[in-house]
Amino acid sequence: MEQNLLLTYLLLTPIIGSVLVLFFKKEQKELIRWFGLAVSLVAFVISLVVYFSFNQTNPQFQFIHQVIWIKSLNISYHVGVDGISLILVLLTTFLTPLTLLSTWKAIEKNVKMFTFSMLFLEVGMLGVFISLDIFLFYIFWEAMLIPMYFIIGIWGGERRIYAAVKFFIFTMFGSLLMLIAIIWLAVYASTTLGYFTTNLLDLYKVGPTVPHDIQGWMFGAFFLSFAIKVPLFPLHTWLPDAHVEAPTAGSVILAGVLLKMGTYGLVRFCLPLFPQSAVQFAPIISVLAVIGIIYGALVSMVQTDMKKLVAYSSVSHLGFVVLGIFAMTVESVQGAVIQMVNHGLSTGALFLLVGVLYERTHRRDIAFYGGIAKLVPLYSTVLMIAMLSSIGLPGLNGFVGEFLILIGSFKSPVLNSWWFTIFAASGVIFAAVYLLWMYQRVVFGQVTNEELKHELTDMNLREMIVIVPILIFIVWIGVYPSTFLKLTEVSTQSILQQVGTFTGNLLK
Amino acid sequence: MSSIPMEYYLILSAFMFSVGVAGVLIRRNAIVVFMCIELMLNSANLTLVTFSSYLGNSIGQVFVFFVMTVAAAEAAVGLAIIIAIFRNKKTVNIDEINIFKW
Amino acid sequence: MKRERGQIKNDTNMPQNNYEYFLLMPQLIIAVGIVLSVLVELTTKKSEQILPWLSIALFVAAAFDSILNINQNFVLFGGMIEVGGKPAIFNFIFNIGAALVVLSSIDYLKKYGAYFGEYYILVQSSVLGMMVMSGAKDILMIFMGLELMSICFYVLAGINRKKLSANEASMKYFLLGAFATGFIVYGIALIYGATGTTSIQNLVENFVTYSSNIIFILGFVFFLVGFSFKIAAVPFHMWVPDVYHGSATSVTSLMSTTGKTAAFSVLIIMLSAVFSGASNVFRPYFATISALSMLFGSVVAISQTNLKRMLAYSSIAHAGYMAIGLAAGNIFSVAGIIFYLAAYVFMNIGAFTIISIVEGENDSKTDLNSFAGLNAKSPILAALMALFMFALAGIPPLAGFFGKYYVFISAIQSHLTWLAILGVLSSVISVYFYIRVVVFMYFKESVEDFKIQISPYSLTAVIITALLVLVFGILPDTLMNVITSVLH
Amino acid sequence: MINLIYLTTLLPLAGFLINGLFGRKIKNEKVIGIIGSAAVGISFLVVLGAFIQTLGLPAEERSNTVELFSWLNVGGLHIKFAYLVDQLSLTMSLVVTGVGFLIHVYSIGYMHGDKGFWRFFSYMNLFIFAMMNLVLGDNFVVLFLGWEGVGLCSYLLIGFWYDRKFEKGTTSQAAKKAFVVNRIGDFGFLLGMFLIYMTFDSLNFKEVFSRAASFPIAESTFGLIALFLFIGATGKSAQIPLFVWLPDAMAGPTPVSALIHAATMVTAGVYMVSRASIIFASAPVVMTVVAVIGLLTAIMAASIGLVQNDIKKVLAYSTVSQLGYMFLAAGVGAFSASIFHVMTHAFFKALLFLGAGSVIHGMHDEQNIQKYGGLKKYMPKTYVTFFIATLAITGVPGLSGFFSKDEILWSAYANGGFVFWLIGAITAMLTAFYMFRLVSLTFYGKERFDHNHVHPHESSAWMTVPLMILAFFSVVGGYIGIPKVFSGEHGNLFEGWLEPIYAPAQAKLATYGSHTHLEEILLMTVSVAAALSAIYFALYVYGKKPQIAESVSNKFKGFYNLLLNKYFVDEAYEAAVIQPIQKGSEKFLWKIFDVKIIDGMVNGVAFLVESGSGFIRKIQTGVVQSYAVVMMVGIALALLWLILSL
Repeated sequence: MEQNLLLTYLLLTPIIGSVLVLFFKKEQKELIRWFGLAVSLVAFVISLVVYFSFNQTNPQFQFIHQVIWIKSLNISYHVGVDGISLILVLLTTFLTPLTLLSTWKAIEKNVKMFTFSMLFLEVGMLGVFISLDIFLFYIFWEAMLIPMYFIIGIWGGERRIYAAVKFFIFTMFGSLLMLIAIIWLAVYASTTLGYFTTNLLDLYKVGPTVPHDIQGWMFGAFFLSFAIKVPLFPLHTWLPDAHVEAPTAGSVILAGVLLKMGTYGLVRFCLPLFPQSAVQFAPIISVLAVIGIIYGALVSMVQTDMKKLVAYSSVSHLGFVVLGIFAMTVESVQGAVIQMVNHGLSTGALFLLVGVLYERTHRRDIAFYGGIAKLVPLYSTVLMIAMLSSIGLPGLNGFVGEFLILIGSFKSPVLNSWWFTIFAASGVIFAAVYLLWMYQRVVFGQVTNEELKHELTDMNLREMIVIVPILIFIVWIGVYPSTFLKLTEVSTQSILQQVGTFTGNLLK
Repeated sequence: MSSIPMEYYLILSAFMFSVGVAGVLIRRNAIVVFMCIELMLNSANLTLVTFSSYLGNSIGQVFVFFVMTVAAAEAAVGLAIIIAIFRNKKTVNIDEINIFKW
Repeated sequence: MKRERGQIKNDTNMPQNNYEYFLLMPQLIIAVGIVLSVLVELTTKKSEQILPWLSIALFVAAAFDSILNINQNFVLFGGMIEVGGKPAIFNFIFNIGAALVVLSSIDYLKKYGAYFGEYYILVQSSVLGMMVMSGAKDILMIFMGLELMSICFYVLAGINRKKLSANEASMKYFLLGAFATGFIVYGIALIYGATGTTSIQNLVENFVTYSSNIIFILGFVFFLVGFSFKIAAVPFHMWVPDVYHGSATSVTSLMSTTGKTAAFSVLIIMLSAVFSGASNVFRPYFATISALSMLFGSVVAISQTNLKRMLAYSSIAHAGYMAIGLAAGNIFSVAGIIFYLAAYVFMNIGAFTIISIVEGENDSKTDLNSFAGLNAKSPILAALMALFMFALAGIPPLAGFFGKYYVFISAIQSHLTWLAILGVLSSVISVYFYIRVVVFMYFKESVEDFKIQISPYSLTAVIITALLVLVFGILPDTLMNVITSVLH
Repeated sequence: MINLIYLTTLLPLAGFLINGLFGRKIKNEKVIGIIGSAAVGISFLVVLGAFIQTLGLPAEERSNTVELFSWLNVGGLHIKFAYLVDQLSLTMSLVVTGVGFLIHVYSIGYMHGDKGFWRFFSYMNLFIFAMMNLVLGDNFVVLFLGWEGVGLCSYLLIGFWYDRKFEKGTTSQAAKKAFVVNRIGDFGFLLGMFLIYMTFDSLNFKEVFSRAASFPIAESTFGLIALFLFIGATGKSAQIPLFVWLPDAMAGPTPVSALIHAATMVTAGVYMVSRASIIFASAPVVMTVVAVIGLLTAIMAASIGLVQNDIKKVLAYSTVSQLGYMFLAAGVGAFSASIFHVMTHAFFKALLFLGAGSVIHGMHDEQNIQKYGGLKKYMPKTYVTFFIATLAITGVPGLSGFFSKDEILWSAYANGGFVFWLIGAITAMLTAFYMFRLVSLTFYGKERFDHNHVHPHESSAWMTVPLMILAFFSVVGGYIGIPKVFSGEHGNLFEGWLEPIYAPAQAKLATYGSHTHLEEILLMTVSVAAALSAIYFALYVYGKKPQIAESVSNKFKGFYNLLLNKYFVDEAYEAAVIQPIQKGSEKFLWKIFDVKIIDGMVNGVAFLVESGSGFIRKIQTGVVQSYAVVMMVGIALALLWLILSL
C-alpha cells in the first residue's frame, strides 16, 4: 500500500504551529495572531492540494499513511480520506483561518494561549476526520475536548465555568461509553479475526457479525456518544449554554465543525459497523430527530438572546442531518453530508455576524436592537443572505441539503412512512418564522435605541474578508451543488452498500 | 508427640486472636490497644508453633523468631509515637485524636 | 496429619557460583548506602546537605543496575528471593520514584520543619524493604520486606514530632498498620498450617489442590485482607485520607506511590497462579473491592476542598481501577496493572510535588482556593498541574489513559464488562474534581496573593515526572514492551 | 429565438446585480430606472420573438426545452436547470414581461424622490428573474426555485418602507406574515413534489406527465398529489385557508401591489394547477374541491370588498375574488379559460392598481376613499383609464373581462352545475357593485378632502402612458378568446393555442354535456343584466343618496362589522394557531421542558452525586476505632462470602 504523507503533513502543520506559538512572548500579540493565521492558511492550502489530487470515482480511502504506534495493542497511526471526510476536512481548514481572523480585536487576554488552543483544536478536529483506526479516532475525539474547554472557560461570558464543565462532562460521559464499546469490539475481533485490532477496515468486516443482541448494545454505546455531540433532541441542553458563554470564535468553531463530528461519527461508525441494529433503531432515532427539528425551531422562536436563538436553530438543523443519515437512501445521506457543510457555513456566518454586533455593543439581546438597517445597511444585507441560507431558500445552500434529505427520507424503505417527512418539512416553516422574526425585530422598524446611533459602525474591511468567502460558498453550493455532491457520491454509495449487504439489501 | 490433639492449640490461639481483635476495637487507651495487637501477633506465633510441631518441619519455628523480632521493633516504634502524642496532647485517649475528619 | 517434610525442589536456575550473588546488586547498593548514611549522620553536622545527594545517587545506581540486568532472572538463597524479571521492573519503579521524592523534598523539608538527615535514612530503608518484598519467593521474605517498609513509613509519617497533625497521622497509620499485620501473620500461619511450606513457588504450582482446603482459603483471605489494607481498597481504606492529609507532602507522595506499588507487587506474586488462569476463586472478592473503591473514591473526592485529601481519595479510586486487573486475572491484566502502577506512581509524585511547592508554612495553602489563579502567578506550575490532572482523569494522550485502557481490555477479555462500565462511570465522576482544579487555576482570579517561591530541585523533579508521563502517554510501547518481555 | 430564452432570466438577474451592487453609487434615478425597465423590456422582446417563432411551428413541435446545466444528480434524482418553451409558458411569460415592463416604467415616476430608489428597482428585477424561472421551468424543482424566489421578493418589496407603520403593526410584520403564509403553502407543494418523485421517479414535467397518462396509478395517489399541490397553490394564490396575507401585502408600494399581488405572482398557483392539469384531471374529487374553494373564495372576498374604505384593500379583495374565479375555471376543467382570465385580469387589475397609485400619488398618500370625491376633473387621464378597467372587470360586454368571465361562468354551468353558475353570477354582481362604489366615491360626487393642503393633480407622463397602454389591452385583450358561441368553430384562438397542452387532461375528464348555444346566450344575458343593474344601483346609492349606504350599514350592524373585519379570520388564526404555538413554546417548551426538566435532570444528577459525597464522607469520623470497626465489617463480609461460596 503506497504511503502518502500528505495527510500527515496536514496534521503536522497545526501541531508544529501550536508548539511554536508557545515560544512567542506574551506581548507580541500582533505577531502571534499573524502566525496563527499563517499556520491555518498553510493547512488550508495543503487540504486544497489533497482535494485536487483526490480521485472522486474511487470509493476506497485514499492518501493512506499507516505506521505502527503501539505494537502490543496492534494500534497504528492509520490515516486516510474518502469523499465524506475530505469535505469535512476542507470545512475545518476553511473555517479555522476565518475564525482566527474574525477575533482579531475580540480577544485581548493572553492571545498566546488562545492561538495555541485554536490550533490544538484544529489538530483534534482534523485528526477525527482523517483517522482510520478507531483508537486513534478516540484519542483525537478526546484531545479535541481540552482546547474547547479552555476556550469556553477562559474567554467566555459570565456563566462560562458552568458551561465549560457541563460541556466537558456531557461529552466525556458519552465518549467513555464508546471506549468500552471500542474495546469490546477489538476483543471480539481478536476472537473472530484472530488478532486484537482496532483498524477500522478490519472492523468493518467484524462489526456486522457481532451477535444481534450485543450488537444493539454496541450500537447504543457508539450512538449515545455521537448523539450527545450532534446534539440530538434530549441530550442537547449543553449546546445553548456552551454557545452563549463561548467567545465568538469559540461558538463559530463549535457550531461550524465540532457538531459535525457527531454526525460524521454516525455515518463513519454507527451505520457501517452495526448495520442490522442501525436499521432496527432507525425509526426511533428518526422520531427523536424530527422532534429535535420541531422542538429546536419552536424554542428558538421565543429566545430573547440572539446567540441562544442560533444555538437552538443548530439543534433543529442537525435534526435534519440525523434524519437524513438514518433514512439510509442515497439521496438522504448525500443530503445529510452536504447539509453538514451548509450548516457549518450558514450557522458559522450567523455567529460571526452576531459577534460583529457583540464586539460593538457588548449586547446580545434582541430587544436592545431595532431598525439598524439605516445605520448599518451593508451588515443588514449580509445578515439577510446568511439568514436566507439558514432558512433554506432555494438558490442558496440550505435548500439543497434540506430538499435532498426530505426527498430521500420520504421514499426511504427503512422508515417507510411519510409522517417523518411531513413533520420534518414543517420544520421548514418554523425556520422561516424564528429567523425572520429575529431579523425583523433587529433590522427593520424604527431605530429603537439611541445608543445604537453612535455605537454601531458598519462592517469594516477585516469583517468583510471573513464573511465574503462564506457567502461565496453559500451561493456556490446553492447554484451549482454538483461540485460538492460528486465529491461525496461514491463514498456514500459504498457505505450504503456496506449497510445493504448485511441487511438483505433492504435499501435501493 | 504429646497426646494433646492439635485442635485444642488452634482453638486457644483463635480465641486469643479474637480477644486481641476485640481489645483493639473496644479499649480507648492507645497503649492498651497496642498491647492487644501484640496479643494478636502472639496468638499467630502459637498457631505457627503448633503447626510446626505437628507437621514435623522447623519452618514454623523459624518464622516465629522473625515474628518476635518484628514485634519488638514495632513495639519500640509504636511506643515512641505514643510518647510523642502524649507530649503534644497530654492524653493517650484515641478518641481525642481526631483533627482530621471527613 | 503427619506429612512428609516439604522438600525444596532443586531449582533449575539456582546460581551455581558466587557471580550470581552480584545480581543482588540493587539491594546491596541500598543496604551499603544505609550504613554509609548512618556514618555520615554521625560524623558531620551538615548531614542534611550531603545525604539527599547521596541517596539520589544510590537510588539512581540501583535503578539502572536493576534495569541493565533485567533478563538475568535467578532465584537466590534457596528459593528465598528472586532477581531480574518482574522484581527488576518494580525495583526500577521504587528507586526512580524514591529519587524523585528525595529530589523534591530537599527544599520542602526546610519549609516543613523536618530538616534532619534521619529522613533520608528512613526513605532508603523503606525502599530496601519494598525491594525485598517485590523480590520475595518465600512468604517469610514478604513479611520481612513488608514490616521493614511499614515501620519506616510509620516513623516518616510522624517525622516532625512537634506537629500534632504528623503525630496523629503516624499514630493512626501505626495502629491500623499493626492491626493489619496481625491479620497477615495469622493468615500466614494458617497457610503454613495447610500447606506445610512457605515457599511461594510451591504454593503457586499446586494452588488448585490447596484451594480445596478450607484452612488454606481462610488463611489466604486473611492475607488478602491485610494487603487490601496496604493498597487502600475500600473497606480497608479508612486510614488513607487522614494519614495522607496529616503527614508531610513528600512523605505522602512516597507512601501513596511506591508503598502501594510494593503492596500490589506482593499481590501479583501471590496470585500468579490465578493469573495463569488456574482458578479464579478470588474473582468475586477482588471485583467487589474494586467496584467499591472506584465508586467511593471518586464520589467522596468531589466534596473535598483540601488538595492532599482529594488526591488521597483519588488514590483509593486508582487502587480500585488496578484491582480490576486483579479481578480480571489473565496474563494481559498483569501487564496492565504494572503499566498502570508505573503511570500512577509518576502522575502522583508530580502532583504531590507541585502541592509541596505551593504549600506555605505549617500546612497552609494546600486547599483549592490557594490554587485559584495559579496560572497568573506561575504559568509553568499551572500548566504542569493541569497536565497531571488531565493524566489522572484519563484523558487520552497521557499515561493515565493507557493504564485504564489496558486494565479495561483485560476486564472485557475475562467477561467483566460490567466492571469496566463501572470503571468508566467512576472516571466520568472523577473527571469533575480533577477538572475543578484546572478551573480554579485557570478560570478564577487568585483570592490571596502570596508569592510562590519555586525551588529549582522540586521543579526539575516535576519536569522529569511530566516528561515520563508524556512519554508513557505518547509512546506506551517503550514501557509495555519491557513488561511483556519480562512476563513471558 | 427560442434557444435565447435564457436571456429572459439572465437580463433581470443582471439588472438586479447592477442596481443592487452599484445602485447606491449611480445617484441619478433615471439611469437606474432605465436599466431596470430595459432589462424587462428586452426580455419581453425576446419572449415575443420566441412566441412568433413558435406560432410558425406546427402544433405538435411547439414545446421544446432549452437546457442550461445539470443542477443535481444524486441517486435516482436527475434535475437539470432547463427551460420549457411551450404555449402555456409563452403565454405566461408574455403577460409577466409585458405587464412587468409597463409597471417598471410606471414606477420610475411613482418612486421618484424615494431614497431607496435603487433598492426598489433591484428587487423588482430580482422578482422578474424569479417569476420567469417559475414560468419557464422545465421541472418541478426549477418551478419551486422560482416559487420561493417570488415569495422572497414579495417579502422584500412588501417590507420595502421598513420604517413605516402599517395598520396595527409595521410593514415588515406584514412582509413576515406574507412570507410565512407562503411558506406554509410551499410546505404542501414540497410534499406534493416528494410524492410525485416517489410515484413517477422523476420531477421533469415531460416525463411525469407522460407517465401520469400511461402508468396504472391508483386514483387515490393522484388525489393526494393534487391535494398537496393545491395546498401550495392556495398559499401562493391566496385562496380560502391561506388568503390572509394578500390584504396585508398592500403595505408595499402600489407598483409592487400591481405587479406582484395582482398580475403575476398570485397567478403562479393557477399556472401550476394548469401545468399539472393531467394530475388534477385524474383526480375528480380534488377537481371539485378546487372548484368549490375557488367559488367560496370568490364570493367571500367579494362580500368583504363591499365595505372596505381603503382603495388598495378593495382592489386586493377583488383580486382574491377574481383568483377564486380562475380556480373555479380550473376546477371545472376549463383550464384554458382560467389562463385566459389570468391574462385579461393581469391587464385590467394592473391598470386598476396603477390608477389607484396615481390617485394616491395625487392625494399625497391618502388611501381612504371616503376622503376622495370629484377627482374626475383633477385627473382626467387616470379617471378615463380607471373607468375603462372598471368596465372590463365588471364584465360589461365588448371588453376583455366579459369574454373571459363569461367563458368561466359557462363552463361552470356546463360542467359544475347550475349552483356553481348561480354563485358565480352573484359574485359578478357584487364585483360590479363594489367597483362602481369605488369609482363613484373616488371620481364623482362632492369633494370630501380639505382643499387647503391637499390639491390633487394629474400624474406625470411616466405614469399615465403605461395606464393608457394597459387600457388599450384591457379592451382589445378579450378578442383573441371570443367564445365559440359568437365566433363559431374556428373562433376561440386562445383556446386553440393552448389546446395541445390540455389534450391529455381533457381526455381524462368527462365530456361536456350537450348544451345548445341557446342556453349559453340566455345565461350570458342574465349575468350581464344582473351586472348592469348592480352598476346602476351603485351609481344611484353613492352618486345621489349616500345616506342610504349609512342606513343600510346601521340596520345590519352586526353583518357590516363582520364584513369590515374580514370575518375575523385574522383574529381566528392569531388565537387558534399563532398564540398557542408562541405561548406554548415559550412557557412550556423552553422555560419548563428545556430548562426545568432536561437541565433539571442533568443538574439533579450532579446535585445527587454532590450531596451523596457529602453524606458518605461523614463515615470518616477521624477516630481510629471507627476505622478498625469498618475494617472488621469488611473482614466479616469476606468471611461470610467465603463460607457461602464453599
